[in-house]
Order: sequence, then C-alpha cells, then structure tokens
Amino acid sequence: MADSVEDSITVSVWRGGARGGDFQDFQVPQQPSQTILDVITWIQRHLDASLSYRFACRVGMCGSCAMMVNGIPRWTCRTHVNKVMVDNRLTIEPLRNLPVIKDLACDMGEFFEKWRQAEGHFQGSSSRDETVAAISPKSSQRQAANAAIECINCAICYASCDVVTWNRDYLGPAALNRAWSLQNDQRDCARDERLKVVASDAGCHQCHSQQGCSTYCPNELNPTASIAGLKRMSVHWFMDQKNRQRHG
Amino acid sequence: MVELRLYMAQRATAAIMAPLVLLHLGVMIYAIQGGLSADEILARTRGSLFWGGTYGLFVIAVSVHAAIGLRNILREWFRLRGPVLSVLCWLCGAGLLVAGLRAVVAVVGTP
Amino acid sequence: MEYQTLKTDVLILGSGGAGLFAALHACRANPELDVTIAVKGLLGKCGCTRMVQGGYNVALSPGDSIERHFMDTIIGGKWLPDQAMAMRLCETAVIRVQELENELGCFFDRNEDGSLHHKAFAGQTFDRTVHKGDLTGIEIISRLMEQVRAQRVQLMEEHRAIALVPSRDGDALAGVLMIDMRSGEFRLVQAKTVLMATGGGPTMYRYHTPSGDKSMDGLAMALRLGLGLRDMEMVQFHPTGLLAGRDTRMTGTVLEEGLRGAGGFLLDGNGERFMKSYDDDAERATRDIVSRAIYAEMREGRTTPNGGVYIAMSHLGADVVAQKFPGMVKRCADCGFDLAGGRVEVVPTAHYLMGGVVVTPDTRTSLAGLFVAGEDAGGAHGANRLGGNGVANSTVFGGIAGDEMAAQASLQNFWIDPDTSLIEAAIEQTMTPYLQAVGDINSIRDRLLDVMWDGVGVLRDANGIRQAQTELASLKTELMATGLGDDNRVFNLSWHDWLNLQSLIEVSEIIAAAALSRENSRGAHYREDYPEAGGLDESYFTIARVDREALQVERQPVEFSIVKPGESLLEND
Amino acid sequence: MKAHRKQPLYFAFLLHRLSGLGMAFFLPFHFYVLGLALEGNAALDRFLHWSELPLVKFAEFGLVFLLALHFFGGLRLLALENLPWSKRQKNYAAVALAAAFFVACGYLLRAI
Ligand SMILES: Cc1cc2nc3c(=O)[nH]c(=O)nc-3n(C[C@H](O)[C@H](O)[C@H](O)COP(=O)(O)OP(=O)(O)OC[C@H]3O[C@@H](n4cnc5c(N)ncnc54)[C@H](O)[C@@H]3O)c2cc1C
Ligand code: HEM
Ligand code: SF4
Ligand code: F3S
Ligand code: FES
Repeated sequence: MADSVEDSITVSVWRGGARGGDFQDFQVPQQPSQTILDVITWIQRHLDASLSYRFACRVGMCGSCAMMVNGIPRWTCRTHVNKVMVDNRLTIEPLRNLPVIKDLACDMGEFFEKWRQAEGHFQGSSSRDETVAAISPKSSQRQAANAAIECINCAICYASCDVVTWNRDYLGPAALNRAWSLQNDQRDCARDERLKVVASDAGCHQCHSQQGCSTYCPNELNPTASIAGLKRMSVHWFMDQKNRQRHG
Repeated sequence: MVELRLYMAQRATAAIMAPLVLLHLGVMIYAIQGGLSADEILARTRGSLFWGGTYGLFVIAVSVHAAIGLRNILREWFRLRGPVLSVLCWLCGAGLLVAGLRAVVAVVGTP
Repeated sequence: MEYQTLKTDVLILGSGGAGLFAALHACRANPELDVTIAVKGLLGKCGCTRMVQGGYNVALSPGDSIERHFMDTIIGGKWLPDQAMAMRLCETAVIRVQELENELGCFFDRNEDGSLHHKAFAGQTFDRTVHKGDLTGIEIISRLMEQVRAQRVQLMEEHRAIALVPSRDGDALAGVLMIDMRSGEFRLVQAKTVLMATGGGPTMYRYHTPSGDKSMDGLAMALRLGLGLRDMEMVQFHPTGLLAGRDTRMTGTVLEEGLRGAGGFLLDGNGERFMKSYDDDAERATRDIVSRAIYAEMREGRTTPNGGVYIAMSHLGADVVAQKFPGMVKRCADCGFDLAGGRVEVVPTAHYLMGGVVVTPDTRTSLAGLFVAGEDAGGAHGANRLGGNGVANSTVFGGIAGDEMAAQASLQNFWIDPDTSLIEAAIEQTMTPYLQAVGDINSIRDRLLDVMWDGVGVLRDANGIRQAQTELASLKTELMATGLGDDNRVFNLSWHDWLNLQSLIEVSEIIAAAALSRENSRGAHYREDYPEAGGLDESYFTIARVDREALQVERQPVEFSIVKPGESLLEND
Repeated sequence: MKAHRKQPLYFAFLLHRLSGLGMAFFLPFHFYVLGLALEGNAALDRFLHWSELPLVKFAEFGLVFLLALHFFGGLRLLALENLPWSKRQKNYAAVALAAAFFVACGYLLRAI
C-alpha cells in the first residue's frame, strides 16, 4: 500500500446505471507501471468489489476497455497513468454517447447496429474454391482501403463526436470509416448499395469535420478523411445518376 | 436523400460565394478609407450591371446557404425535426432572399 | 432459483475463430436453422483469436505442399499429434484462407505482384504464414464478426456458460446453462447441437498472454460431465512476455517473437547475455528452449528488479528497431518502456494449451450433441503448437463443426429434455460465493498463479508437482468458503472472478496430474527428473478425466496412421 | 466546456458555426440598411454617419472578422472535403484564423 498521500491517486469513478448515477472517490496507490485499467482493477480488487467495467485483451487489440478519462475517450489498457493524471487526480466515466449498463460498462449494441446498417461487411463474388485475388498493395485504391482498415471497434471516435450526440441516427465515424474501406476494396460487389446507405440522411453528410474521431482514435486512423472520401464519392454517384437519367 | 442534396447545395453556394466575398472584402477595404458615404457607395453601384449581377448572385446564394446552415443548427442544437424544421428553414431562406433582393434594388437601381 | 428456458437448433459457445466460423457455416448449410451464439464478452471482442499477431499457416505458396505443412506439424508436435486431425488441419487451411479472403473480406498482406505474402515462422521448413502486418487476428475476427452480425444469428453477448446439461440418462447433451452477466439471471438454452469453443486459455500461471475472459470454463464444464481431456500437460510458454510488476495487467502480454529473430539480446539482471550457454542458436533458439533458459536464470536469481530478464534491441539502432517493430515499440512506449533504445524486462509467459477435449476430426465428442473446436479441442498440435497453427486450427475446425452441427440439427425435429436436478445443482454451486462470508478472492488468485508457475511451470519435477497438487486442493477448499460480501448479481465482475478461479483450479489439477503422469520430456512438457524424450515409436498421449470426484490419467499409444517416426511424406527427406 | 471538445479542430468547427450564425443574424440588418437607399441617399447617410462612432466601428470590425473567419474556414472545409487528405489540418485552421484576423485588422486600419 501507499506510504503517504503523495503516493496515492484520488480517483473519481462514475457509479450508477441506466437511470443515472454519481461520482465516488477512491484512493489508489501509485505504481511505476500502471495503466488506467490497472487503477480500476485495483479498486475492484481491493476497495469495492462491486465496481463494473469491461476489458478483454489488455493490450489494445480488442477495443473493449474504452472509457472517458478526465473527460477524454481513451483505451484504458494502453493509457499510462502518468500521461493523463493531473495533480494526482483522475476522473473516470463510461464512454459518452452510449447507454450505460452499470458503472463503467456501456451497451455497445447501437454502435454495432450502425456498423451493420452501413453495410459494414464484405460482399464478394468469388468463392472459397478459387484462388485469392491478385491485388497490388501499391494500387491507390488498395492503399485507401488499407489506411482505414485497422479499426478495433472501440467506439472512442463514436464517443468523441458531437454529431452523434446531437443526432441519434447518425451512423458515426467508425461505421462510415469501415464503409469507406470497403468502397475501396476492388473485390467487393455491394458498393452501390452501400453508397446508398452512406449517402442517406443518417450518413456521411451529417459530419461537420469536428475531427474528434481522428484526434482520439487510439490506432491513429482517420475517420474524417474516410468520411470526406465518402462525401466526394456520393456526390459523384449522384451526378452520374442524374446524367444517366438525362441521357436515358 | 434530402441531406445529400442539401449538402451539395450548401457546398455549391459556398463555392459561388467564395470569389464574391473575396471581391467584397477587397472592395470594402480599398474603398472605405476613413469612412464611407452614401454617395460614394451609390456612385459605384447605381446602374451597374456588374454590381447588380454580383450582388444579386450573392443574395440568392447566401439565402440558400444560410438557410441550410441554420437548418443544421436548429436540428442539432435545438433538436427540431419534421415540418417545424422545414418551415423555419424555408422562412429563413425566403426572408433573406426578399430582404437581400430589396437591398440590391436599392443600391443598384436608379431612382 | 428461477431460470428462463430458450430453444435453438445450433448453440455455439464462444466467439473466437472457432465460434464465429461455426456460426457462418451453420447458417450457410441451412438458412432455416436457428443459430445462437452465447459468449462471455462482446461478439468477437473477447477471446484470443483477435490477439493473433504472427499469422496463419497455410500451404498456398508455390513450392510448398500440404504434406510439408503436415510434416512440420507432426515434427513440431514431437510425434504426439493426432495425425488425422493434423492432416485435416493442413488440407482445410487452404480452403479457409481462400474463404477468408474471397467470401469474408479479409485482406492479407501481398507481394508487389499482388500475390499473397508468406512469412517465415519458427519451426517450419517453408515460409507459409499469411498475415496482416502483425495484427492478423484483428483482421480475421473483425471480418468474421461483421459477417455474423449481417446474418440472422441470435446473439447472447455477455452470457457465461456455466454447465453443459445432459439428458436425464446422460447419453446426450440437452442444452447449456448460462448466466446473463448483465442482469445476473440464469438461462437455460436447449439446443439440438452445441459447439464448445471457449478457447481454453492457461491463465492460471503467474505470467500469461490470453485475454482476461479466458479461464478454462469449457474444459472445466467438460470435466464435470466426465469427458476425457488429452495432452493436458502440454502448456506452451512464450519466452518473452512483458514484465512490469504484479499489479498491472500488462504483465505477461507478448513481446513479439520477431524481436529475437531480428537479433535482439536477452540479458540477465547483471546485463550479461546468457543464451549462448544454453543453445548454439542463442536468442534465436526455439520457444521452448529459450523459455527454459530464462526460467533457469530466474531460478538462479540472476534477475532484473521485477524478477525476470531483459530484452535489449538498442544495439541494432533505435531507429531501425522503431521502424521494423512500430507496433511493439508503441505498445511499450504507451506503458512507459523504451523498447527501441533501452531495455525491457521480460519473462516466459503461458500462451496456449495444446491439450483439450478428445474429439474426432469432424469435431464430435463422446457425448452426442456436443461438438468441440478450437483451443478447447485436443489433438491437432500434440506436444507443441507451431506459431500460426493456432488460428488455423480454430478456423478450420470451427467451420467443420458448423457444417456437422447443421447437418445433424436439420435431421432432428425434437429437443432432448434436460436433467433438471443437474441444473438446480449447478445454480446452487454458482451461487456459493453469495452464501459464504466475505473473503479474499485476490489472495487465492495470487497463490494459484504462483503455485502453477512454481510447481507445474516451464520446468517440472515430481516433487514440485506433488506439492502443487496439495496446494491446489487446499485452494479449492478455501475458495468454496470464500464469499463476496455483496448480493448484487448485475455485471458483478467479482462474482465472475470467483467463477473463473473455480474453473482454473479444477483444470489446474488436471494439468498437474497429466504432468505427473508423463515421465519424459516432450515439446512443451519438460521434466527435470525425466529429461529424455522417450522412444518416438512408443509415443503415447495422456487422457485425464474426473470420475466420481477422482482424477484419473491414462496413457494411450499414438496411432501413426499416416506417417511413422523415421518416415516422411516428402520425397527429399 | 467538456474536455473532449478542447482540441483545435473542434474550436475550428465551433468558430465556423458561430461565425455563420452571427452573419445570419447580421445579414438581414445589413440588407435593411442598404435598403435605406430606396428612401434616398440621406437616409443611408444618416446611418453611415452613425456608423462613424468608435463603438460601431469596432462592431463593424467584428462583422468583417466574422465574414473573413467564415470565408477562410469555409475554404478550409471545402479543401478538406475535396482535395487529397493533408495531415496539416491544425495548421490550416490556424492559418484561417490568422488570415481572418489580418483581413479584419486591415479593414479596421483603413476605416479609422
Ligand atoms: C497474444 C496471442 C497471440 C497469438 N498469436 C497467434 C499467432 O500468431 N498465430 C496463431 O496461429 N495463433 C496465435 N495465437 C493462438 C490463437 O489465438 C488461438 O489458438 C485461437 O485464436 C483460439 O481460437 P478459439 O476460437 O478456440 O478461442 P478464442 O478466440 O480464445 O475464443 C474463445 C471464446 O470463448 C468465450 N468464452 C470463454 N469462456 C466462456 C464461457 N464460459 N461462456 C461463453 N463463452 C466463453 C470467450 O469469451 C471467447 O469469445 C495467439 C494467442 C495469443 C493469446
Ligand atoms: C465566403 C463564402 C462562404 C463559404 C466558403 C462558406 C462555407 C461554408 C461551409 C463549407 C459550410 C458547411 C459547414 C459544415 O456543415 O460543416 C458553411 C456553413 C454555414 N454557413 Fe457558410 N460559407 C460562406 C458564406 C456564408 C455567409 C455569407 C453566411 C451568412 C449567412 C454563411 C452562413 C453559414 C451558416 C449559418 C452555416 C452553418 C454552420 C454549421 O452548420 O456549422 N456562410 N459555410
Ligand atoms: S476508428 Fe479508431 S476510434 Fe473509431 S472505433 Fe475504430 S479504432 Fe476505435
Ligand atoms: S468527430 Fe464527428 S463530426 Fe465528423 S470528423 Fe469525426 S465524425
Ligand atoms: S482491453 Fe482490449 S483494447 Fe483495452
């Protein structure tokens, strides 16, 4: 245990459920190697066994552990305490923009539902009995697809976006980022349908380039750029359609 | 796909206004020189097809542009939806258009 | 206690590579079927498939062959693998990778000409590991997850399976009892077929790599039903887990194999290289050798402040390291360590369980209606798993299980009645901690981790194992008398910690018993009192089970059904 | 203000929105004033005379600043959406702000 107050961190943790809640303070001893997840684990293991939170991989691969740390959405398993602590204090809350289940665990259902709505899955035309498509990693299309691909669906971008807060239908940065990656996948054959969803009223045009998504994405992805790409793509598609109508 | 159309209209009008606003800013800074008088302004604009066209275009563009912009704000900050939102948006646009065109007539038209 | 009852045709436990593949295959085989996935975490976000870094072994590149992949698997497994399973693995991996690419949308790294890139991985005679950078698992599991979400699959997220419920006569499986972790309520899902794909996970060791949700629940449930587990002494240790102190979850997580391959040094507490005195290949020796060497150094006390050794990369040039291993360098930096320019403390870490339920190559078990695939199933790897064969194993057999289950469920138009007395008993068992006085669960966990690490770890002997067995028995008793001091069941992690410990202790006892029974050293299992490998021709594997509370381990000879020791399927060998 | 909003590009968004909003409120007034010309030069002059007051001068500076801010910010957004991605979004936002300030100051200096 900590010898003195200097060695301990005052942690305000949001406790409660869907119907509301409040902050509760804990004193947690400071350690040289300590992530935010470790602080929360300490509280659950040593101070209050009833604290609820979620994690799985503990190395930044599964995107289960995101929370608001001092008001900013972060992956807690890869955030070192020293990097975010101010005056030996921390404030930890469940992720914004998602309903809370209990304490620090929120319900990610709507996040994944929007992923699904945005046609965020591949639809190919070749089968398991055929060889793998030869695609140059240098092609610009593939590079665009790759740039957006390493998403761990942590919903940090979703929590950082005010448009999501203001417009509950908005598909949000993660789903659109996935859609953009697929739109650049030469093998995919559902690009027209996907574009229709992406260009719909809940789609990419809702984005006002606040860029919280790109600022806080722990994997340094850039949903803003992906969404900008979709905006361009859908305008072109709209014009093409008009042209086609006009010329029969 | 209302939002896509509105988006395109807003960006198109922005692109139209960009050079006009640049011109306007330039002229203002050039012309103001310690204050303006009505004669100075009107001498430049009265009867000018060029200024008439420029201001007219600007007014049309800005009415569309600002109406869409206000619509976004009403929707996001004031959570308005449905017919209320549409009506307010149209009112903004129409109001700006009428007031704007009246102003264009005032400064360009010869009395 | 009350419980709700649901019905489905196909029930899948777990959403790793095995579980998700099974769901997709079952849906495709018969779209009319009700397919349900119940998983302890969020779909595709828990488990270890997502954590796969290195890649996926498949004989797809010109010049490679299924036979060669098979021979590498058998030799790597020290002749203990079930050969029919190993062959099925190598053959089907080809189709799976094409399925992942063509139908599910994975995109693995390419060569300049657009063909698949195959990288080298330890213990293989050919470069056959396809990968997506060093985050292959994220690509595979994210694509699978999206596909499953796009299907009509019933999802039961944050549902923890606690008991496999058989029929009253015990001849077939009737369903699975689970806890809805969000509400704490109990649910019985009756199913015509059940896949157990809960992914093993040796997290009972002081240092371990798997995700926090993995705690051997599946194997513990199988044991309670009397099923046999094979090769349970075979726990693979990865030589370089991050060591950052006791109270951080970072400790134990993998630092990539490639670091040693690229020329990284291992240094003892005094900063001296030591690998040369253990093996001519020094740091580049295989996983098991390096793990044993580090473990030996640690026992000699030549350790770093936290009790491990150092890995040092800086002699290769900090810039070079940062460029070659960006992910690893960033991960270390996030946690406060300078991998590129300084030294990082490492320790061997429990990584993978080769052992598991005895299954046929089409994933059937001795209990009708129960299928097992992925890390829960034993046999494919024998004494040692090749890097890259883990995810191949879970995706290959998960898909097979999906096909088999759909076929069986389509033919069956009834559900079997469950043994309700067993359900009551299981619920009562699960509620134990709510009836006991508050106790210190953490101290039990800490002691379990140490007991297994010290007694049944990287180096073993009879005395150590016996001592561990005694301590495991007393830990078990202690756990049963330890309560939570809280009656809330909603998203109660501490309750689940308790249940995790229960599974872990039960399976630890099996690991210890199997380790005691194998009196030779093969692959991941090293007995200091029996350091010889034993004759290959007389190779046997262990099968452990619990029969009326008593642990039994038997030995069974390996059937060399495809190739015998001394032979090869390859012409040049 | 919520912590997640305290990042430069959110400020850029907010400035753009507030400047747009500000202008939307000001524009009808501006049109009204110009419309005074319909009632003859004198009416307009009366207004312009009033606008010689320092406080009003300063308010005018504010309006030009709003216009310039929204103009440069708008160009930034059009570029962001339509040109290949550039990593220097924060720089562009800063440049837009600086340029707006520069233009508005230029206007103010000429006006007095
Ligand atoms: C860090 C790391 C790196 C690895 N790298 C490689 C590699 O490069 N190449 C390779 O081939 N292999 C690698 N492996 C091994 C590979 O990850 C596993 O072999 C494989 O993913 C196992 O798949 P699975 O589907 O059996 O289990 P998992 O993917 O672990 O899934 C198990 C699932 O079961 C769920 N579950 C557990 N208990 C319960 C319960 N009681 N009720 C309901 N659900 C439950 C879990 O939550 C999870 O969803 C690595 C493993 C780790 C830990
Ligand atoms: C120079 C010309 C202009 C350009 C280039 C421009 C550009 C833009 C752009 C790109 C947007 C969209 C922002 C978004 O949705 O993310 C926007 C919004 C807006 N514009 Fe303009 N604009 C210009 C002139 C004007 C003028 C003169 C007005 C005055 C009424 C105005 C009022 C608005 C309003 C109210 C919004 C909505 C703000 C928001 O939704 O955040 N604009 N402008
Ligand atoms: S884009 Fe980034 S922040 Fe958003 S879900 Fe994916 S990894 Fe998380
Ligand atoms: S934060 Fe939101 S507004 Fe757009 S740029 Fe990102 S989605
Ligand atoms: S626990 Fe997996 S990303 Fe943090």
